[in-house]
Amino acid sequence: MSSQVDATADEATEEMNVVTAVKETLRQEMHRDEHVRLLGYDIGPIGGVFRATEGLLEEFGEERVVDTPLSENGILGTAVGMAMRGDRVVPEIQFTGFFYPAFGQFMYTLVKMYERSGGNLEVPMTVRMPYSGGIKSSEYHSESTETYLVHTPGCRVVVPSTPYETKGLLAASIRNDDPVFFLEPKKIYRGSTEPVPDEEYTLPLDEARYVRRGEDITVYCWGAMVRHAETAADNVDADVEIVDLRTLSPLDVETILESVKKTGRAVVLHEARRTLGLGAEISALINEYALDHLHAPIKRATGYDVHFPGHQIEDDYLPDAQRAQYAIEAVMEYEF
Amino acid sequence: MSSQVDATADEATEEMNVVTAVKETLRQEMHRDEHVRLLGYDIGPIGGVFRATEGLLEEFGEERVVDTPLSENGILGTAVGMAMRGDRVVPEIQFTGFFYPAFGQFMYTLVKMYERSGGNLEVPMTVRMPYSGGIKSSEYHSESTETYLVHTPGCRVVVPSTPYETKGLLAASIRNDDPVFFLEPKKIYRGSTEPVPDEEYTLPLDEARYVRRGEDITVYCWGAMVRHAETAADNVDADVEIVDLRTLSPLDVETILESVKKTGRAVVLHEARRTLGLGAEISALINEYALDHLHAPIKRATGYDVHFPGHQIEDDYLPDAQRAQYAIEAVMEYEF
Amino acid sequence: MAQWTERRPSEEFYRVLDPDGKPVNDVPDVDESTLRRMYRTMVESRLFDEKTLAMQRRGEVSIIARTTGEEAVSCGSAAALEAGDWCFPSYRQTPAALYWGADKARAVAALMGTEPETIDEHLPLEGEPEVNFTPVYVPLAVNVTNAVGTAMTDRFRGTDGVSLSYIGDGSTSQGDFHEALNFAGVFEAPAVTVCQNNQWAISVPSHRQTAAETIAQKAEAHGVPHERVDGNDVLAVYEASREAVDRARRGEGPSFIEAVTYRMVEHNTADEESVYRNETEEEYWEDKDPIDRFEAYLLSEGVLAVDDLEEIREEIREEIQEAVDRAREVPVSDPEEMFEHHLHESTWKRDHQRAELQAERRGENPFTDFTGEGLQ
Amino acid sequence: MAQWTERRPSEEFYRVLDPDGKPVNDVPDVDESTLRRMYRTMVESRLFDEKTLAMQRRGEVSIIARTTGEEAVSCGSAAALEAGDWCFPSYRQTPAALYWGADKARAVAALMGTEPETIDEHLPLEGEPEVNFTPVYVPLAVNVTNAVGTAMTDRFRGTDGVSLSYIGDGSTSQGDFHEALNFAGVFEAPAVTVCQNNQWAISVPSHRQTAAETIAQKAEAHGVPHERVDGNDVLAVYEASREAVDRARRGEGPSFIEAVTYRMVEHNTADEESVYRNETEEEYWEDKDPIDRFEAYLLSEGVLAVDDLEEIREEIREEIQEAVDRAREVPVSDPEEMFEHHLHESTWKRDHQRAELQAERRGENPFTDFTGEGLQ
Ligand SMILES: Cc1ncc(C[n+]2csc(CCOP(=O)(O)OP(=O)(O)O)c2C)c(N)n1
Ligand SMILES: Cc1ncc(C[n+]2csc(CCOP(=O)(O)OP(=O)(O)O)c2C)c(N)n1
Ligand SMILES: [Mg+2]
Ligand SMILES: [Mg+2]
Repeated sequence: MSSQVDATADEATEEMNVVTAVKETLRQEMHRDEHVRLLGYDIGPIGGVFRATEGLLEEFGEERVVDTPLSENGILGTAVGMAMRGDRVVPEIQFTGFFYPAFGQFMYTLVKMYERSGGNLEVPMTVRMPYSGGIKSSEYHSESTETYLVHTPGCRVVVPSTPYETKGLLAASIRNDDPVFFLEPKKIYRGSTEPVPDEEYTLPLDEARYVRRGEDITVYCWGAMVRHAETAADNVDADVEIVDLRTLSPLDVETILESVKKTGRAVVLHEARRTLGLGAEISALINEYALDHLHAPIKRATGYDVHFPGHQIEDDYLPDAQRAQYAIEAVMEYEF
Repeated sequence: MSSQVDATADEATEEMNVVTAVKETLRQEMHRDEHVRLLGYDIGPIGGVFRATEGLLEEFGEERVVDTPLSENGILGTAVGMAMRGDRVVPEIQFTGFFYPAFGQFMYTLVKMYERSGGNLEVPMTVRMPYSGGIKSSEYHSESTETYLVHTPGCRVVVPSTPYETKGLLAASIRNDDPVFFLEPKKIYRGSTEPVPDEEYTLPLDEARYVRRGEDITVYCWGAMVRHAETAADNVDADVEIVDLRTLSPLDVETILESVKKTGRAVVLHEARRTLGLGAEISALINEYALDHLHAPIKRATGYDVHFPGHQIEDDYLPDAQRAQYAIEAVMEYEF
Repeated sequence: MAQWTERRPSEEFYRVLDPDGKPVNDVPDVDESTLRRMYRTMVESRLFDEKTLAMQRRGEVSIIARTTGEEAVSCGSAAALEAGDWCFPSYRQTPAALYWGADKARAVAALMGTEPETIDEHLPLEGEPEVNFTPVYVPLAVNVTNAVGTAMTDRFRGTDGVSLSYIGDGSTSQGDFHEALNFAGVFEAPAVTVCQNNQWAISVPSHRQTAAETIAQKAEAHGVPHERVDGNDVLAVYEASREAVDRARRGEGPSFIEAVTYRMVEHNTADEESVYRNETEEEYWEDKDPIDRFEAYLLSEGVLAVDDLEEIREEIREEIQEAVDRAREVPVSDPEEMFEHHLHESTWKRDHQRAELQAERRGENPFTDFTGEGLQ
Repeated sequence: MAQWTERRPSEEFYRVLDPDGKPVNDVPDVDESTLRRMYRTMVESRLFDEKTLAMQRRGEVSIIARTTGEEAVSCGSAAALEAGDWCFPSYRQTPAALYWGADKARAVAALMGTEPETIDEHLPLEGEPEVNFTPVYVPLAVNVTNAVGTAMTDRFRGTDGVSLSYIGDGSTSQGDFHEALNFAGVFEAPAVTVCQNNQWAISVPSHRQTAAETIAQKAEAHGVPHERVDGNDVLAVYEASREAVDRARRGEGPSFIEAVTYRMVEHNTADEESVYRNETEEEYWEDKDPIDRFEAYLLSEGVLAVDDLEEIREEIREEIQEAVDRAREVPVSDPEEMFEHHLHESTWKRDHQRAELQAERRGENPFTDFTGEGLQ
């Protein structure tokens, strides 16, 4: 089951972009719970390379906003210790592409301690990582690395697609007792704003969101791809349903199946490479549990199976509204 | 296209198990090419914890069989340098579960140097890793970690399923100019033997192998799962085709599609966790390119989405002939 | 390049008792009951190893890694902790856990491959543990980083807890170790790291792990105070650890201790040490057995009498046997426990896969759900 | 915990020239043409930074990280190499490449985001490079490990090549750095590692990276000889590097050099350094500019005349302009190049995905293959 949550009209709101929503949510959560502690390099005086923690060092002091040495594995490994000790740690990894040196602590302790200890030690943690492409930066600054996380049990993976979603999902992640990877699509950090309630609120961490309802075909997407799905939906001659997965792990399989059983056609849209990108899992699930509802093959409109290219040709790698539209049209036109 | 290669009857052969085939192939390749250099901890005097390099230190000396300090990342990172310098390096990672600390060098240099240098620097390398479960060992000694590798461009992933295959695939891997991960299923290291030609030979690194032909249903599998597929095929009331993928990356998509287009039904059998296990990709590919040949959903008979459990209940985690048989029967019985 | 040929570690280290148990330095001020507790712990660990080795030979437990010959290191250092502190063992620190009263039955059950949930259910922990022990870490070196993390939190909170972690000589070649010590140094974390340098990492000798003269000096890289002690002298280990722990508790930051000892036996029961090391080396170390040494000292001081020795051993043997009996009564783990404690709430996939496993165990086909609505 | 408040690195280091260019130690024996080549390289790097910064401001290149103020480090060390050696730069070693005659047009094209294949096609390398330069490494510290690897091969083969790699002060907090130095020590690899300690890692000051007094002492952990030099004194860097390189070439193993310098400018063009550091600090270092210092020395020695200075700059400016012009003529990369150089042979997926991209670029639907037989 899944639900569309809206800011109701009479609430006090503020116009925000995604990066401001991150910062304001961190501030709110740090006021709410003194055990929330931020960790990462460059998160102090400059407030992170994207300014998502700007001002928090001054406000909370350097015991709460901990600027660390340059070691992703050290950050994750000490964060696990802090969480075991009762902190709610929010480490930042500067870019998803710099997560790899931390893979040891990720696999051995972060996702494992709770299980290994038979539930006796908890690791509440929200690892924030600026995620995905579109900002024409250099190598390792544009990757979508969710497969490495989603294939691994013991953690949640969350991707917001709007400022409103950002606040509710980030607050929920910080309050959640599991390790959560909170992937922030850089492309939409500053692109557009929307009114975000001043009040605290949380959104569920296991429910996809219907961005729009439709009868003919489902587009599964998340993060910065959602707006491309919307543009494509506007431009095609079909009644498109758009599902924003929001939580890549655990997957909201119920909503995934519910939608495609109704529409009978599906496209997955993601920036990650295609082979074993999350589109593969969605396609396989539909095959397993909804095959006889399917009127056409599922197409994956994704990045290609290559290293993320240089910025001159980045736009040729990245899926966009046009690529989404092609996939929708191809699937719509298919006849058995 | 794919081919069944057989040892012809008039060749000189020796009865070998998988681990002996590994050792003899290493020896043969080291004699053939002085640039082949082995690297890893405990590979010297004891010849590795599985004795796969036994005797090679004595035979080739410690410049060719390099026993290293205890650092997987150091092993992979120095191996990349050696390969850049013209060596054909064969690093050993003691168990797939200990690969994670090396993820930085894996992503940043091993799979990337050839592309990053525009093809000017090559990294010919065969990373040997004892792989998968079934030997009732402790944590991190039983994992099937191919998803992390297969999702990553710039390397090949190979899994042998018999002693004969081991020799041909390992020789081909060492001679190949790309980085290759050679995953050795521990469960079948010593279980059974077969005659292996004394002569040098190689097998292709991008062709699946038909283990047996059948008309009703295809089982895709590799490594230690192949023999379970065979037992299941013997026990069900259906004409089963078994495809041993051999090379998990790049996938032999042609053979995958060719088989299912004929049989119309498919099961994937693997030890790795199901979510984003390789079964997801195979299912998605079939959905994309062979959907109207399909008479039933594709089922994934796999490990569960959990950390590999303790050895008391390992057998409940691991797929076996019985689980394969259930999957085959469920898919055979399905009617639209 | 360093060879496999024998090389003995330098004896430039701090020592209280010589190998015959004679004091060569000031003896630290430790009360008699603590001395007896240390001695008892070391013997208990040794006998526990003997027992579980026998069980391994009978196939009752899968693989074990003995602490034999290295008991003084984690016994002496863990004894320096106080209630409320944290301890992060790897697989060769049985004495640390025993010193703080670990339930041996739970330890045996774990070696038998029982899932932690089953152990918790059938051999529940009694009361709150005085010192917080993490589960034994199998992956090397990563525990040190976690321990620096708990220490950082203590530092940030201004509380006075101390975190102690252990690492083998081989494992100091891992980047994790350095990253952890670097964080500890920068944040002046109350973290004490003890390297149990037993001269070998499986088949690789300590002098092939590093070109540094000592493991202790590795801490120079991080501005962390370090000390090198005779790891077969429980009093030397205790004294160095006590100083380090006290300093940490006073807010004076981390320390690193190299305790020089020897793995008197195989790496683990899958290993064959005779292939890569020789008997003269083993004999050299046999004379330095940490239990013999401490026993000699305690006898000479009158803390123990000769008659006590066999009595203590007998008592421990009975305790161990009782623990083994209790462990044997724990039923084999329920396979469904593999699904436990991944996330705090259940998920669609978990429910469906658990149902698959249940069906399979009932002898029913687990793959008949083609709608996602669950098995019928 | 260390604060952000200003702290100056200790001046306990080896120095040949004081900040005014006066010798305070024996001047190494370097011929005049080499001295001029070093000087020219440093100026060239500085002017190259200026030019590409201007291009960045116009949006012609995406992000750049300048070497301004740090030229002496990689210039002086790379000058110690010889033909056939290997060099592993990170992104702040423009002088090393320029010293060995790197084609500036290729460098500009790379900054413009051109794929390496396009650069190779339109600005092919002329002749074999004397020193083997790897591509610039963006991920930190991993180049050091690769360099130790090439050095190990040289050691095992008994050849006399040397591998030189660079690392920033911040990056010495990464485990890779320690793992690499440890391997270098154990295998006595002919690997020279230079830490370009410019006091900052983006916004984090060097004294918050580590509690060690110096970065040089980190090598103690690995038994690797180390030296700390004034990194704004190209002759000091050269001399220390020369010694290290010669020792390596003679089979005497690795070395580590900390060169103390200062990032006189922003981290990169996305950074705003005024937020986290102050002007007094910047002024302190302005007086220590490595080019001014060396220039003063060369003028006083008569190696250069005042009249030469502007002439050299003019000549370099022209060269740079010409390089930029050549780079601008390189066409935008063909998008299909993203599929190049992943594996040595093509694959089913590569062929199919390349066809998809081609279709998309022709304005055709790339998703119409439902059989796997390719787009029609
Ligand atoms: C990350 C990792 N790599 C490899 C292993 C396999 N392994 C287990 S023990 C061991 C040797 C450890 O040597 P040392 O650190 O000296 O500890 P000791 O066994 O001597 O106590 C190895 C390589 C592991 N457990 N974890
Ligand atoms: C593994 C990795 N983590 C993070 C980054 C992002 N990053 C780029 S430069 C930099 C600071 C490096 O500082 P330092 O090593 O002192 O070198 P400097 O920039 O001062 O030359 C960071 C964090 C990266 N490139 N690679
Ligand atoms: Mg050891
Ligand atoms: Mg720096």
